[in-house]
Order: sequence, then C-alpha cells, then structure tokens
Amino acid sequence: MRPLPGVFFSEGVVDRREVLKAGGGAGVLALAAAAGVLRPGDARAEQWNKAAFETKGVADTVKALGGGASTASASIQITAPDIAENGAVVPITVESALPNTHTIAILIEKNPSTLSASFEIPQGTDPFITTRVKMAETSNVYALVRADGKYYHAVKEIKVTIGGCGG
Amino acid sequence: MIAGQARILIAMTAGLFVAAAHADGLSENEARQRAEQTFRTAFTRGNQQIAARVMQQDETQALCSKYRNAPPREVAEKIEKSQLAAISYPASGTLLGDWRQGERIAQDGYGLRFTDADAKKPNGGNCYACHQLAPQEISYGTLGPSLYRYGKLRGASEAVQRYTYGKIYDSEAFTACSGMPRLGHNNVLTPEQIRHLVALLLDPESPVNK
Amino acid sequence: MKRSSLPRAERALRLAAAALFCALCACARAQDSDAQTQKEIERYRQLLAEGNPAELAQARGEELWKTKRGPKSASLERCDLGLGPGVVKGAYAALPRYFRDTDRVQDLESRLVTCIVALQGFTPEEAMKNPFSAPGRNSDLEALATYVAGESKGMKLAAPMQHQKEIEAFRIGEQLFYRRAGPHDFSCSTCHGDTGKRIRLQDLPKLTEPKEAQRVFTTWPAYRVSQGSVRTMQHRLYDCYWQMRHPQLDYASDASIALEVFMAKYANGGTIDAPGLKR
Amino acid sequence: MSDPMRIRASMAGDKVEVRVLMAHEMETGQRKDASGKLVPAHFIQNISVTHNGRTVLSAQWGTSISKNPFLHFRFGGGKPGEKIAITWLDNLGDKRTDEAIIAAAS
Repeated sequence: MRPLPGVFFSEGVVDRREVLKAGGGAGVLALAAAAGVLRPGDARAEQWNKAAFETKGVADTVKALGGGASTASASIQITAPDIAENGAVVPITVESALPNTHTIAILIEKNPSTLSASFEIPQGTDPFITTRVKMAETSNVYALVRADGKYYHAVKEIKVTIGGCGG
Repeated sequence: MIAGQARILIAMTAGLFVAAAHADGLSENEARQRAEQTFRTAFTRGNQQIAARVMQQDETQALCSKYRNAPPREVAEKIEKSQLAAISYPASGTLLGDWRQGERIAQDGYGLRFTDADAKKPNGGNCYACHQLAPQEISYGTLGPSLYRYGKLRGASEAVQRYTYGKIYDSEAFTACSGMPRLGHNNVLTPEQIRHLVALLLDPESPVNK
Repeated sequence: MKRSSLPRAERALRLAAAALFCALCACARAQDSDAQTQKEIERYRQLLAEGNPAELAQARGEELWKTKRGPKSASLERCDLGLGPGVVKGAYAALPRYFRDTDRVQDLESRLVTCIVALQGFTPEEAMKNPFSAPGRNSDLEALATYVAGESKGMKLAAPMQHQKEIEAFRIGEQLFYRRAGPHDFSCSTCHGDTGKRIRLQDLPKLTEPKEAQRVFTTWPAYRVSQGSVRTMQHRLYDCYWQMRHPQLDYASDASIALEVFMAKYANGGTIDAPGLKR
Repeated sequence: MSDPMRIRASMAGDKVEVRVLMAHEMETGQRKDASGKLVPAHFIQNISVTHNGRTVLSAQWGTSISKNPFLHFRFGGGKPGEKIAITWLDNLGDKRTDEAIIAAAS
C-alpha cells in the first residue's frame, strides 16, 4: 500500500497491519475536519456542501476544508471486506463507540471525489451506519467521526480487484 | 433389436463414445445436425462478420467439439501434428521481448468481442483470467496452471523460449483440445505481442520470476 | 504504538528480516494469501447479502404484471406460464417446458413474450425491443422475469424432461454446450466443464455436476453488482457468448432455450433462490 | 417518475432497525455513453428519515454512493405500528418520499 501524502509516513512500503495498528493508536492525523459537512445542528435536506464534495485526495480535502485536526481512535470500527469483488459496490459499516457521536463521514482517498457521504446522527439514533460505496481503485477508506465537538477517525485499506472474464 | 445392436456396434467401431441409437430418438449425428441448424438461426440480429467466423468451425474445432475435448489418441496426435506444423516462428531475432509490455497484455481482455469497436486498439491476451503469473496480481483464474516462477523453474534456454512461444502461439500443438485459445494461430495476438509474453514468463527480471 | 517513532535503522532491519522470511516461504505464502483472498471475497458477498437491489426490480415487475397495457389494454394476470392461466406461484420452478399453443419448448422469458403478444396485443418485435436494461433505461422484461422467478422462491426446480421436444432440446443444448468456435476456440464447456475452477476470482460452476448446476441455475435472475442491474438467464447466455467472441445471441432463440434445458436437467432438484446477488 | 423505495423497519430490542433500498442511477458524471459522450451527473444529495415528525437520520451524499443505494441504521423511541418516512432529493431536483410501518421484532 502507498503511504498517506505526508501524513502518516514519509518513506517506503509499509505493512498494512502496522498501518492499521498505527491508525488505531494515538497518532494524530491532520485530516479533513470537513467543517461544513460535519457541522452539527439542523439537517435541512436542501443543504449540500458542494466544496467539500469536490475535493480530491485527503491532502486536498484538508486544504479545501481548512479543517482542524483529527485523532485516530480505536473506538471507531470500520467493517468492510479487505478485498472487494467489484469496486462498483463496496459494503461499509461504520460504528462509533465515542460518547456523543454527532456525525459520521466516509472518505475514500483515491476516488476522484474523496468525500463519499456524511451522516448526521441525532440523539437517540445509534452511531452506526451501513451503506455501499463505489471505489475507483484500491484505496484507504476513512471513517471520520465528530463526537463531543472533536474529530476522530479510523482507516482501513480496501483492495478492489479486477474480475470476470473481461479483465 | 438386431439392427439396433448392429448400429451400436458400428458406432463403437467408428470410435464414437455415445451409442448412435439413443434412447430418446436422436442419434448423436442427428443431434449434432439439429444443433448446427439451431446454432445457425441463433444470431440473426448479431454482427454478421463475427457470425460468419463462428458458423464455420475449422477441423480442430470440429474434432474437439465432437469428442468433447477428449479425443482418442490417434485423433489427438493428428491435431497436435497439424498444429505444430503450422506454428510460425519469427524469421530472425530473439523470442524474448519486453516483460513490462507482456504484463500489460496479460492483464488486458480487450478484443474481438462484438462491443470491441476500436480496431486500432490491440487485442489483449487476458492471461490472468486463467493463470496466476506475477504474485502481485491477486485476482487470477485457475482454468490454466499457475505460471508463477515459470522461468525460474525452467530457465530461459533457446529450447524453453521456442516451446513457450509455440505454446502461446498454438496450445493445441502440444495438447490437443486444450482449453487455451490458439492465440497466434487464430491471429488474436501478433508475434510481437507473443514475444512480450515470453519475456513475462522467462525474463529473470519479470515479477513472475521474483 | 506510533509508527513514525520507530528509529529508521530498526525499521529497515525489520523490513529486511521480513523480506527474507517472505522469500523463504514464498510458495506457502502464495497459497495462504490465495486462501485469504477467497475468504475475503466470501465475506464481501456475505456483507452484500443483507439488501439485494433485485427487490426493486421484483416490485416493479409485480406492478407491470398487474398493469393494463398495450393495444388490448390488458394486464398479464391471465398469462399461462405452464401451470394454467394466471398461476405465477411455482411456474418458474417448472420451466423451461413444452407449450402446446406455441408448439415450442419455452423458457420464462420467451413465454413472457408470448403472453405480452397474445394478451396485450404488442408485436413480437415490440415485446422484445428492450430485453436488457442499460444505465438510465429499465427493461420491463427483466423486471417481469425477476418478479415471476421470485414467486417460486423456496420451491424445488422440476423442469419436465418428458415431452419429445423437451428431450430433443436437451440433446441440442448438449451439442451446443460443447461446440467450439471463433477466434478463441471457446465453447461453454471451456469454462464450465470442470469442477473447482475460477476465472479471475469468480468461481466457475461445472454445469454437468448437479450440485454446482443447482447452485447457479436457481439463483438467476440476479442483481449483478458489476452491471448495476438485474440480469436474467437470457442475459447470462448472451453475455457468455459475448465473452466467447460470438455474435449477439438472439433473445429467446431456440439455441438459448436448448442450452437452458440442458442446464435445467442437471439443476433439477435444486431449490429456487431467486433473485440472486452476484458480481 | 422514480420507483418506490423498499423499506424494512422492525423492532430489534428497544431499537428500530431500518434497512432501505432506493432505485436511483447515482450517475457520477464521469461515465461515457456508447457514443463517447459524458453522461451528466445524476445522484442523490440528501437523505432524511423522520419518525413522529422528528428527524432520526439525515445525510449528504456524493456521487460515490453505489447505484440503487442501500442504507442500514438503528434509532430509539419507535414502537410497532408507527410510521417512518424517508425522503431523498437529488441534484436535478427530483425528490421522493416513501413511508413504512414499523413491524414487531421478527
């Protein structure tokens, strides 16, 4: 896997499990706080954060959003296959055990548009969401959570395979 | 009854593996003829150039269809002999091309389907559909044997190069009714492309041999 | 542990040791990783199973079935799918079969065309104009087939193999199954003649092996995630011939139906689990 | 006219478990049609789910949500027989609302 642009590591090929370990530890990642997207409060259906959805790559997303910092958290669980049989439909579940989780966003680093979805979780709704995303290629997938006004994340690499007879 | 037995006997002598007088009426030959008629009316709205090509089986295709890919030994030998004689090696130069281009050809399944309209785009070999090659590609098929470390196990002597080129050019020269397309014989791949695939398999620098 | 806090030298050493270890067990690793790949692909399929978008087509098909359409402004509710006019439940589990009114062996889709023509007054050309959906364009036949097939869910496939024409269709289908042609020398049996094989990562059923034939034949129509659509058995065959470098297979052609009868004979006894969800 | 959603809502303990499938192309705007022309983007941008007039989930989506979207979540405070309503709104202004009745635990 390739390292994050200037965020996790500055060199070399790294073992995926170690990345996951690091992601689950205390490493601080200056990641998209996605301020507009993740803003708490009223969730009127007409709101759609165009700027946030037009960002490309995690670094660009950070810039475009002028976001703050996010902390890797072992309290965020991404459930998804390590390998997707087809990139057009990749099942992803995000569950947060962080108290007062208000928002859950899904970011796909290598997609033409990194931000895939952002969910507002009101009081009384479980901080749990399952959906299906398109992945252009093998990529890191981030779950970005805002809880108690702070941002946390988990990351998982999902491999997208070539399939079928046609290649 | 006696006639029926006689027919079965004749059929067996003729080397057929299914009794001619079938319990359900159609003899093997009749079934084949009916199937041919049915096949001929099955693609009326399709690409007629492709249709012309599939309607007309060559002798090898017809024999392998008839024997369901398990020909008797003498038929197999006949196929292998004729196919071996038809392999055309480049007049000069090495059979080892560029493994990097070979890898691209091995990944690519483009070509000759009715949606493949771009005639300028070269056909692919689609090798990974059926074979494991470079270990980095985890999405590979198993219809054919694994070719991982193919060159490491065999070396790259001229004899190995010639065999490998020939096998890709016409697999049935070595195994009659093999499931592998006769990629050179049928003009799916060019001699140049086959050379690149030979390199993918034999070059010590190729990821296949790492 | 914070990854970047490791001293560079120590990391290099560890990577080198890991590389050596991997080289020593390259073969074992290749097998392990292959098993791991298979396991993850299986997990992918399980994670998708909780919501099959084919349900959307099923619902649309049921609506279409009951809607009055065509020059005769009729619904399809009196369509005879083999068990008598109007009987949908279990009909798919008894197809393909011989129909006296058309004097032909028919599969579900060709029979739907017969009903659309006879009951609703469309021409055969109109009825078959749009057999497969495309992005932004739904196919009524696809939705209807999905609905009808779903109404046999849980039933055992019992395609009759008694009528002379059914038996002949099987024999013709068998010949077609082994017929090699085209620039790739392919026949159906090239990919479906052996057990335990796969193309890329997709398992290939041996279609003359009842267990394997049952598992695949009973799960069409299916939502194909690679195509973002429900696909039917007619489309499966059309798509196979595309891959085999053959021309466009005529929808509801006798050849397509003969191949279905051939498969159904081996799949008989399997439990219908349509609509399915596939790559 | 878009097709109705398929909504399953049922009790799971004291929570309501909701699974929904929506019929939508979710066109990315980057795909080319047969003639080589780009197909314009057409995708759901907003989702909201209400129960007794209260929003229990809302979302903003981009083009990378899969075609015929699927969603699964849980909320508290619902009872069997009560209704939930789900609304989607896409980038071309198309909108659809469907309702479902919460079923008892299965």
